[in-house]
Amino acid sequence: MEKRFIYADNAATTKVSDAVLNAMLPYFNEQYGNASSIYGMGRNAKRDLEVSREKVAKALSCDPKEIYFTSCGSEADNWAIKGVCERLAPRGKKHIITSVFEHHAVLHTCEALERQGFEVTYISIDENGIINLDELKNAIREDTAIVSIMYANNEIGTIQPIKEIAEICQEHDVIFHTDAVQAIGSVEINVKELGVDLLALSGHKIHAPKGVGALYIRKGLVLPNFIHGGAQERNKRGGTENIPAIVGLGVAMEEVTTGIPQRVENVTKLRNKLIDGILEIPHTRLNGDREKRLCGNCNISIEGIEGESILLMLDMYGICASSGSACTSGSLDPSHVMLSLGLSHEIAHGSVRFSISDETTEQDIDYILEVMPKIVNRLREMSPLWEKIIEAEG
Amino acid sequence: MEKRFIYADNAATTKVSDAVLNAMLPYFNEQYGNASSIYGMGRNAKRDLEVSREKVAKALSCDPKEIYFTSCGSEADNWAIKGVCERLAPRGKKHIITSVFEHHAVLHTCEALERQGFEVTYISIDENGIINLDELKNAIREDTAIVSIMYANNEIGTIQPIKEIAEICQEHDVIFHTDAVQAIGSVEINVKELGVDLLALSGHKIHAPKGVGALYIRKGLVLPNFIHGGAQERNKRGGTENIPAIVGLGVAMEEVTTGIPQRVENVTKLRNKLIDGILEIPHTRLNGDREKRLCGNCNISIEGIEGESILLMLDMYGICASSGSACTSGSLDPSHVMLSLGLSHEIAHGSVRFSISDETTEQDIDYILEVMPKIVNRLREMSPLWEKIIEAEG
Amino acid sequence: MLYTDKVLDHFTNPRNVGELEDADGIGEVGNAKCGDIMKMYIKVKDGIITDVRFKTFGCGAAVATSSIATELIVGKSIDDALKLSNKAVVEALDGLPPSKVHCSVLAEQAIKSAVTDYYTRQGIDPIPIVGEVGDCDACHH
Amino acid sequence: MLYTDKVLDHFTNPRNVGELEDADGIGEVGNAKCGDIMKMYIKVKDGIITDVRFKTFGCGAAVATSSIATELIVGKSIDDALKLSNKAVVEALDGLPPSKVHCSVLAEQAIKSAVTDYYTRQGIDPIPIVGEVGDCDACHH
Ligand SMILES: Cc1ncc(COP(=O)(O)O)c(C=O)c1O
Ligand SMILES: Cc1ncc(COP(=O)(O)O)c(C=O)c1O
Repeated sequence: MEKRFIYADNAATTKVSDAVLNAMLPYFNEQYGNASSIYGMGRNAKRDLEVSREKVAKALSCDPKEIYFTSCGSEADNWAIKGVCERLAPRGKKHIITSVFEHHAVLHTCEALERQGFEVTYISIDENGIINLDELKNAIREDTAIVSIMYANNEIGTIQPIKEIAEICQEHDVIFHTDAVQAIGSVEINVKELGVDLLALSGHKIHAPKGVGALYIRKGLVLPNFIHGGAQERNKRGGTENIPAIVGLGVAMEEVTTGIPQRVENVTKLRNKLIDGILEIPHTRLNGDREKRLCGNCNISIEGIEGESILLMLDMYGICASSGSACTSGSLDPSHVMLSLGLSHEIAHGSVRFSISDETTEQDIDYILEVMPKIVNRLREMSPLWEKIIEAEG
Repeated sequence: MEKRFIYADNAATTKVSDAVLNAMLPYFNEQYGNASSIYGMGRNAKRDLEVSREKVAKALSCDPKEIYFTSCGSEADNWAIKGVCERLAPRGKKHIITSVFEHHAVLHTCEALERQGFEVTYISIDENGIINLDELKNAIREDTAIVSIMYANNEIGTIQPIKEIAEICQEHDVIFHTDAVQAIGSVEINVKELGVDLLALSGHKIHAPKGVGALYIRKGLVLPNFIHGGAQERNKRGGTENIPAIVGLGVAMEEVTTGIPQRVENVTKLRNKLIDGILEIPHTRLNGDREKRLCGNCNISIEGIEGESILLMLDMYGICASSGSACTSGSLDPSHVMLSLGLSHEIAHGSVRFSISDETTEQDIDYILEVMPKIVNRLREMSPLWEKIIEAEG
Repeated sequence: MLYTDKVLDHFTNPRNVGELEDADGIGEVGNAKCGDIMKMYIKVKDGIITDVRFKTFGCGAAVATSSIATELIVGKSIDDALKLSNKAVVEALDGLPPSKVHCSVLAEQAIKSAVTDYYTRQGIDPIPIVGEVGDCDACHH
Repeated sequence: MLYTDKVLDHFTNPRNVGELEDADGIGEVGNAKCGDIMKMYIKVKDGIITDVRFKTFGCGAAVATSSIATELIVGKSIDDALKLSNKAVVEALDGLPPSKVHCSVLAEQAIKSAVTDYYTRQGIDPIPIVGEVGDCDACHH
């Protein structure tokens, strides 16, 4: 077996595509003007900035004036939630609804607001990783300022009923924010049809560079600024515009929102082969609903062994994968997402996530499927936990 | 006269240097791993992230653990000031001291805090654009949470007595933040000798890319997070690390803090030639102290004509310059910096800023000096205001 | 801030710039504080504006709106010139950035101001015809 | 999270992995909840640890610390083995990320646990010699 390099961690970050990189390059040292400058090079930067805004808007079916560029998905989430709360708190609205398995950009923001006197209700998910709609309905109160529910989960890839949630929020006249960082490019999104008020996205998950994101703010909704400063972004977000990255984001949004159905079909086929192949290993389980799931996501728990060891072994075989959110590695606890599914700690510890892209080939999948049983066997052989599991089975 | 292209707006933004760009490039589509990932590509990203942090720390003579990467100078300013205020408000410290001529990233942050119940004292500057130290001393109160004074002004380039300010703040046990976005590379900075608690910097002003900055937070000072999210930046700043930009910032910090005395001498010589040459045009004045001034800054008011027209004319000759802060163009009022110098509105409207770099040549200066009188004459000829000035002279 | 090619053209090559020694009416609006002053000279024969010149202190849009305004009224009757709206000026320039629309108002006012001066010199009360000539709102500091 | 080459080497090629059928002492520390379980087998002759094996469920650092710990105690006297501190384990691996230091504590405890079992089997009260064997603090959920 020849060693290959397979990047199967696209939910953590992605490779910048050739088209994106080529679009960006001139802005570093040729067209490097400040978009607020009056001379030709500045005017060109401004023009290209606005072209990119149009591309992002088109990809979401909204008005360019509803798109604000940020430095990342986390900033967009922070701005959306803190902004709405700051705005509505004086009217007595100090209640937030979110879900137990949000990304930390949302969860830690909510916790920070809790420390400032806001109350937060965390909606649970069912064993398939789908939000509990009745629980949401019951949680809405007179003083609810915002509902923030992610479009698709970053670890288990489950896609949430965003349109239904938006309808519930509209009925109750509550603002609805969705973290769509993982959903962009895998789901067709029309913010108007969806009825969301705020939507966050991030460049580096869709083959644009790291360090750029965007927040959709529905026309009519006025948020206080989050990063105060110059008159950039129509006075709403200070900081010299990051033109290369923003241009890259525009190109990427165009790329990944074109031909979604076909891409989803192709990637799903490969992904299913991967899931089925790994599930042939005994004592494994798929985490998250199999159907309502991002096409690239395969998250499986493997009993008796621990996730990080699996990743290090996969790395030896040239395979990049993840266990729990990449952002939270380094912590001792298994990921909050795994636990919120109702998994026991030991099973949560043994999860591995492959997130493939449309660049992944059938050979890549075959290679992973060849490697995985070897790794699992080797780790199980040295695992005292596995010993116990087998003993218990008798 | 042959038309040339001369970029003399380095205070607005800079060209990414070759060394910086070359250092960045591999991270877009070769070493694109998430620095939180466990596999080799992620570990390499993490390693290079920390190498960059060491470079930035070395350039400021501090510990790498005191450096936090941000998305821009504005974010660093926002974090520093809002962070200190959030932390100290519960202890009754709800007073902020800053100066009248700060960048909007500081001023608008202070104004936002004013709306939240903080009180802000704005220290004035003298006619040379230097902060009034006695006024500062007198302004400090029992409930002062933070003093924020910029290291060097972005429009008139005046360098402030930061060490003296830090001493005053230490005497009174008040936290001192300095916005050093414009000073990096033109002034040798040792944060420990200076005695500042917080210092903000931005990549795109020093030939690193747009979209990256850093905040120095003195060891022992604990700020609440500003962008909540993952465990990045030792749990202090969420968002997937922007490795290419951060690597670029490290290289740039190394480049621009090496050989400062020689570079300052060379650039100052050219800059002085530019100042003297333009001042030969009658009815002009230099804005800001001539000595305590960034080596690349030449800000001159030209009576009877308006800044934007000058810039458009300069652009026709291939010269990029600025009038007031690039960030605030698009507003009707002359810049707050010009007015804070005590200039009348009409003289403030007629200011032009050239900010040169060590790539600027003597020929560039000669060209600007050849072009400027033509532009001034042409605009004065069509200016009813100039007519009046001449009449008044008799 | 995005200027159209038309704006840049009128800024770079302003039409009818200068003074008219024997003007029949001279108007001036704006002020230095606000950053824009427009001075307009008209020559009138049989109710027709036969010649026009301007001098402007101000930004690119101020120069361009002055320039196009002179083009739009030369050869026109005073009545037609008075009908020139700032909107027409903006349209003739293929648009102006929102923050610069006030310059087009200033150009409209400059014409009215010159016509006012013309009527006053003729001993005719201009108010019933031209109305009060103000500055643009943005300039009311 | 940065593992040293030494850690990666011991993870990739763990030394003394497996069981000892005829072990004189077997210790187990940690728990699945915390994500790390170490099981250590020792063979003892004349107060010297003549052979040692381990089985570990856990992260890379858990495997590597187990592996290096077995190397550090094999051929040593029980007394010396008991002196092995988690610090020595970390040093032998050229360092561990801060969040993984608890694994080295676990390795230290695993040895103590095996020795405790050995003394118990010998009918000797282990407490005065080994002390109480706990888990690492990080694991006290
Ligand atoms: C003095 C000063 N502070 C802060 C900033 C803001 O930096 P950035 O554009 O990186 O947010 C700038 C530049 O725009 C500046 O000149
Ligand atoms: C669902 C989700 N939200 C938010 C983020 C944060 O995005 P960024 O890294 O751009 O801040 C991520 C990725 O890390 C994510 O997966």
